[in-house]
Amino acid sequence: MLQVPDVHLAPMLPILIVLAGALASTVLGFHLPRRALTIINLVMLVLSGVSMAYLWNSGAAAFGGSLQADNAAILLGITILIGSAMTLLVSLDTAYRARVSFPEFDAMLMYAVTGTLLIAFSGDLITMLIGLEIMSLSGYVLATLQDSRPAEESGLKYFLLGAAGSAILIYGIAFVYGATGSLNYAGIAAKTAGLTPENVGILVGGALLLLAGFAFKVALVPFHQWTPDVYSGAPTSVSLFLSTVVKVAAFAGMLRVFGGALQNAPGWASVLQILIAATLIIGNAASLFQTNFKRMLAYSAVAHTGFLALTLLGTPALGGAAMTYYLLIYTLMTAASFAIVAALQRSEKGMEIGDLRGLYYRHPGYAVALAVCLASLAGLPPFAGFFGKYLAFQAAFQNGYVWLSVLAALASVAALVYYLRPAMLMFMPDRTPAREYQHGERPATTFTVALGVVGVTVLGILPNLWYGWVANPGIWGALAGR
Amino acid sequence: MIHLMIFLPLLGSLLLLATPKRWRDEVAGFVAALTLGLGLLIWRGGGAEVFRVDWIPALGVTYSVALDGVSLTLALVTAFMSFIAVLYAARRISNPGTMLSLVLAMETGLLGIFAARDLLLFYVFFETALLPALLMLAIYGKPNRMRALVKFAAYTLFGSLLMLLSIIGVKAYGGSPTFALADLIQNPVKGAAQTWLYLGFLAAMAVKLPLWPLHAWLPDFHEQNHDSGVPDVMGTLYKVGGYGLFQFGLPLFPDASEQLRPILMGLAAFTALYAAWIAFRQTDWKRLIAYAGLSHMGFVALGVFSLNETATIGAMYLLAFQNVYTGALFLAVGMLQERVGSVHTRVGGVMTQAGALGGMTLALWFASIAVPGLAGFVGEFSVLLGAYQVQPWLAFIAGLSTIAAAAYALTAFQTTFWQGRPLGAVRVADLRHTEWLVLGLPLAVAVFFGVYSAPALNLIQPAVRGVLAGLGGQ
Amino acid sequence: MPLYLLPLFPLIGFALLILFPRLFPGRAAGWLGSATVLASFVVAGARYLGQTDTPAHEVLWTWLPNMALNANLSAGFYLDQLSALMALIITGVGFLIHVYSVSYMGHDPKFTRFFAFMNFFVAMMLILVLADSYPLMFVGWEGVGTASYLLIGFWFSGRNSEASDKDLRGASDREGVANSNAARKAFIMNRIGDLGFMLGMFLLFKLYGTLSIPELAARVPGAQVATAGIELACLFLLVGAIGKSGQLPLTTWLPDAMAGPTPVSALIHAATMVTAGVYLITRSHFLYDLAPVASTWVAWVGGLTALYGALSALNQHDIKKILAYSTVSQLGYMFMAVGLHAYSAGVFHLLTHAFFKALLFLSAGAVIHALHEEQDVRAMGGMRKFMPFTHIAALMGVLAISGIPIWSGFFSKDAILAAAYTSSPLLYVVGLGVALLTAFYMGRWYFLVWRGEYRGHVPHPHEADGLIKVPLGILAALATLGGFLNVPAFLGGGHAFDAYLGRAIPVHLHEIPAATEWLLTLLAVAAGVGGLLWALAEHRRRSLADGPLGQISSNALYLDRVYDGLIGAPSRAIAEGLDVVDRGVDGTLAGIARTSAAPGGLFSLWQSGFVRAYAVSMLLGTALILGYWAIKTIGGGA
Amino acid sequence: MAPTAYYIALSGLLFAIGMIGVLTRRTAIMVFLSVELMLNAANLALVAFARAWGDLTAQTAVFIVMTLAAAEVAIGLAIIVSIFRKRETTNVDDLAGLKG
Repeated sequence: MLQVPDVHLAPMLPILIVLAGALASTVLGFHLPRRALTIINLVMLVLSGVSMAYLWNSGAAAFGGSLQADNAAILLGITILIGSAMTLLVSLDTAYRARVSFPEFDAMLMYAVTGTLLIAFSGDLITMLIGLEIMSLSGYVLATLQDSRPAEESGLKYFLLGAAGSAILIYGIAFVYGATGSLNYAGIAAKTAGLTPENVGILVGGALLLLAGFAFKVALVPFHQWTPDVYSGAPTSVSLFLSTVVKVAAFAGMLRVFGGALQNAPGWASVLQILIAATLIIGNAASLFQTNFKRMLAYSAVAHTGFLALTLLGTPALGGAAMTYYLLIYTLMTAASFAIVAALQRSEKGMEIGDLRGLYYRHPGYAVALAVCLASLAGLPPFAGFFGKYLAFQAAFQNGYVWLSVLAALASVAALVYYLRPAMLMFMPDRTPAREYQHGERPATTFTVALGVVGVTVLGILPNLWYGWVANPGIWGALAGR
Repeated sequence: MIHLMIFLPLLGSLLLLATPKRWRDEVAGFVAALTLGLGLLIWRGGGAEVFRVDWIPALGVTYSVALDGVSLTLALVTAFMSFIAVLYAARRISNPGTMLSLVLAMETGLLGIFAARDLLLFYVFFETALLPALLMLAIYGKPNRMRALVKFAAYTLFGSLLMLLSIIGVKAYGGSPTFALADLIQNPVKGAAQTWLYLGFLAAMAVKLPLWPLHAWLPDFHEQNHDSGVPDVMGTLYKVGGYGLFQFGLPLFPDASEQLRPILMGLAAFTALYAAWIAFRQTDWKRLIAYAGLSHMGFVALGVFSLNETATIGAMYLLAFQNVYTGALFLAVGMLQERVGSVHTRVGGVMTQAGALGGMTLALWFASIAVPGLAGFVGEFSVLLGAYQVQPWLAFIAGLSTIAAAAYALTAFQTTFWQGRPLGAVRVADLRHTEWLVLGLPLAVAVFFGVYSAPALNLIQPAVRGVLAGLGGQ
Repeated sequence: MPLYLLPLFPLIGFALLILFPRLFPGRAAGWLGSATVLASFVVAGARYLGQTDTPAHEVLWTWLPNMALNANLSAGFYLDQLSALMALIITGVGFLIHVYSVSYMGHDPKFTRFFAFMNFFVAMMLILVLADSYPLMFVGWEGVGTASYLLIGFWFSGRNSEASDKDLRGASDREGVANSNAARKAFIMNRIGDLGFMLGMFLLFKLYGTLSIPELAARVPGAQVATAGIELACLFLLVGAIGKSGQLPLTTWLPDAMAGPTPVSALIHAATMVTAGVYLITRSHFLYDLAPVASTWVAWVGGLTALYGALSALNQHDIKKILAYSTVSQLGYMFMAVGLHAYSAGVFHLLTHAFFKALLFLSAGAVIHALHEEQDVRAMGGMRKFMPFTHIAALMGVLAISGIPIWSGFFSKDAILAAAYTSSPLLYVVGLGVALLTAFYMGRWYFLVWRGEYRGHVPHPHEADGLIKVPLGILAALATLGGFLNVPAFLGGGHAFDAYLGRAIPVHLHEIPAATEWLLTLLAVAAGVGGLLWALAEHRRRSLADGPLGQISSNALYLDRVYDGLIGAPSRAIAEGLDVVDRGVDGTLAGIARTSAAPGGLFSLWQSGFVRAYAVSMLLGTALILGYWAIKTIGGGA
Repeated sequence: MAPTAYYIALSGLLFAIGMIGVLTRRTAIMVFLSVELMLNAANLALVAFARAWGDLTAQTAVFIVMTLAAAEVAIGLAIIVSIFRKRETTNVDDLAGLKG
């Protein structure tokens, strides 16, 4: 019996628009200057955002539920779009200096964004896998794109480890399918209840393999080791992208898989809490020892993975909301920090922490902005990072993971120390000559930074602006098909 | 009006950034004075009742503020001392724009702490006030400030993050719909969980009191801060642990505070004596005053932990007014440093040439070591009296620190201001211009409230009675 | 006239003088200071004349939380016979000493400040005696301590701190250090006593729920309270009294306090402040009457201190130090009296002592002045030729303190000895012995200063001026005649003073046969006369400069060194140790932080840069997770 | 017909061999080929499970995975080649400049 494929274009619209941008960059790259492409792509991102707004509350789906444009997808998608737009804006100013000012840069970036959106909109494991691979493959290229030894090294490391990680993930998919006979999230969730004991075993195995695969993508210890090397080796604008958009997408995938499909599957949560604990300890402790600011941000990304993953341990209603809130804030503050590094660094190695001394007296605006971002990363109110952390703690705490939230609180103290040092150094008067890049017009970067800082501040004072959207428990109940 | 009072300093702080340099002093002074004036108006109007709107409805976080009783007293003192700090900073520090701006920003944080009637809002203000304090230290501190800074921030955050968990727990276990204090009290946590949550809450307050052994940040913080003593004034005001315990700790954790009373009182009494004793050895004025302040905080804690009405009233009285004279002492040290270029306590003979500076410092010291007739006495005496009713021996131990206090205060004073001036040392100028006000106004306050305590007592007493009545009688 | 005027006048004087010193050029400050005290004296006199049997109680405003019955404690003043008497002594003697100081301190650059502090002292002392509650009394209590601190340390940097001559400056600096140390010591030792006072108040509050004295007095007799509690409270109060009155064991500050200007010694450290302990115990008579053990302690503290003071005075060489130890000794007498519940006798001795000791100090001051700040009695002698008027006045004082009949000391000391005789023969013996010693050392003082040949360095010492002579004269008259206020019955008197005080304080009239009384009196007089004759004999032999007991007496029985060794040095060492520990706690915490962060360094090692090493962690991690799952599944299956 | 468990055991074996290959091989190409082995182990498992459930979705999924593997090869080889051009080696142990 032949079925008409369940094809609806509307739910795909946000993805298609971005894809169009990618294709346009690929094709027009021969004719147009990169700057023009970037602006086209920015427009595409905005259009994609508009289409998402249009899809809000429609609950549309396509391909028999393989593609879900539900509210969760839209919220995560908007976060992704914001991060992507910030990357593009920064690249406007810095790509040339970073020697990545090719049309390919834009093209790969937009392909990656397509992949990330696909993850956010995924309704089954295969869609998710396709998105993940598109994102990863583009990411490998982006990391290597700069013609330099560190970039190539980071690219190869990323690629080899990433490929292994993907393999593990796919193997996990196979097992989950083997246990439930379904690849669809809702189908899996529906079937987890009445499984035979041996199938439960297979399911747990699959879930754990999936966890390992995702742990690689989001950089949970001990799968995190690529992160510092890749982030510090890649051009700063690429690091920005990898540490924000890619991580958001990976978490989106985790949210869909673990918060939705495997919500009631046994086993993975107890393993996850061990991974989180290790991540919190190692990520924060290792950050304390960094002398390079960019690399410190890389480690801080690992540490934040720990906090973000806490939300997965919460009930979907609390945890999903917390994660979505935290992801946006995380994107804003991390992107702004990297943007400042990109603007002020002399080489793609980034800046040494000691070089920040006295920055306030040379670039007051950037210094204050960076201080705000760091304070927010450290979780100090009135900046939004505090609410992110608070929500993460609350999600874990209320679901019974008290010891883990205590550990997270203590880890935050260590985190404060390494964020505080650069932040305060900037304000200490200094008479030695400046060690950062002084020249250049940077309106786009400044705009990005301003966007991040204003976002972080406003969302810190009025968290409801974003949390009000994400807090509806109905959104997160729908993840499991209910 | 209450909102205006809380946020006016912050507005002023932002406004300063846009003000031409030559007008900054005046603008800052005007804003600080206006805030104080607003506070007085609120006081004349009988305080501000709880104002409540939802802030983050999805999380049950409300924006609830009130200024009454203890909080109004502390808010007024904060506004007053901020004004004094601005007054002195404007005179002492060249190009003081940043400092003034930070002082005002911090004032908002502090006023917010006192006004908040929502646990999460309290936390937000509690942490927000940290940032200007850190910046003051970073921008204006001395060479070893990074260490002091990290220590200060790490201790503070260590405590406050545990408090944050405890805040989450209080709402989760109690089942309250919001974080508003009134709702939380309606839905109390029962049993052993309450004790654990109290310990979490206590961690933050013990750091901020501070209480031994979580006090190590305090001496370094003051030692490394700017010589003028302006940041120290704000730092002193920031020691809000006693207030937090009183306003939130006691009502939310009544059983636990009852249960832990002897241990906590012991810790407090020990802190008082320990700090006073160590102060005796200090040769740096700032460290000395820091330890003296620590000793006072031991008294405050003793009063609050005792759950005795008289002692708690005394603790709040002491908490409020020690800000005045300890802060003024820091400024006096700033003046001393400006004149002799050192904050060492072995300068010698300053009073032979600067009589007024010496005299004012001495009078402030007397207030600090609780000589009757000055504000410190009312608080300290009530605390000891009340604590004695509960735990005589602990009151005795804390009482010993009054002897040690005389020893450290007078020794340092003597070796700095009395005795001979070294031959060939620079001539010391006496107080000038606004310096008279900077020391004189706090001293006047200290004298007034030492003699006539009724205005403050009328505010504090009903509030304390209300809280303690909530504990089911003492 | 309301009572608050009493302390208010001097307080206004203090405020004016300290805030606007420039308004009072020349001696104006002295006259203002004296005038305020005179005004207070007038008020005190008026209130005394208008006094009835019911004590006056005037409440001013509320002050301390919860410290009265069902109410906040008020600041208020209370005037009964005892406080009226004290007020008269303070303002009366105080006024005379103020006037004296106008001349005595006339050339001091800090003339104005001196009078400010003196006025402050008078105000505080008046608050002390007029207070209607213990906390308010404590205000005055610490207030006079503060004033005493300021005045002992009045010459805190020496009297030549601006001198350019190196030796002079060096000597001045040393003097400054000594003066400052003396002031600090006085304050700290007083604080020890104050803690006792405070603990006493706390315990009283615990027992009776109020600290207002009239309320307490009404409550104590009827309340069901364990005697041990009252005893303990009384002992606590005794500690306070000991601190303020320089009794054993907190006595060593008082001789050092002579570092202050002489009028200060006369007013504060002889006539008024140091008697506050006696006042406190008398004021708390309703407690001590119920506490026999504590009362015995009071009496014995007094007796031993009297002996200690007398022994220490025997071989002093400083003209003021002799008087200081004498003060310690005489205060011991008063304590002995009040400890034996002979409150009237104690207070009467307080009164006469105020007269004659102030007189002696002021005479000594006049001599010091005449000899240009010389204080060593060995460099004096024969002063009667140069200062005939002062000599007569001083002689009156010596006779009074030695207990020679018709002079005031005779009557007051006699009453105390009689009381001691009825209660405790042992104390009586001590008292009698001290009387002998007192007469001797005062005789020694007299002969060394006034008689014999002149050994001074100033060519022609001058007699004091009129401003000094007038107070001396008045005090000499009072010292001579004051005793007649309380002539005992067996001498044909009417116990006028006892009767007056008896309206406020219970007077325990002791029943001794007249014959015994005569015997006691004769013994006392014999002791006094004997002592003076002994001194005269030594004077004739010219061996008076070195008194009995030698070094032991000069060093005041080494009490100072014992304290420094037993308490001072150890507490300094502990402070040092704690400071090290505190920095160490810090270091330890930092160490812990470092150690706990050390794995961070390991993590950096782990991050080796080799991609295969990363793969190992990854795949090992996967394997571990799967292994965990396998074990769990097998375990679950089995 | 062989039970599904046999296929799964085989796939597990392949997966393990791939893992060991990743760990032991030094040449980037060989490491990469080991990863391909792991992917094929997953494919085998998918097909086996699909057969067990009598369902075609997983079979189609295998096609997608194969495509992904091909794409990975393209990108991976490009990266390896570009590195080889610069450094004349594909030994992954020579790439350890970023660490700490």
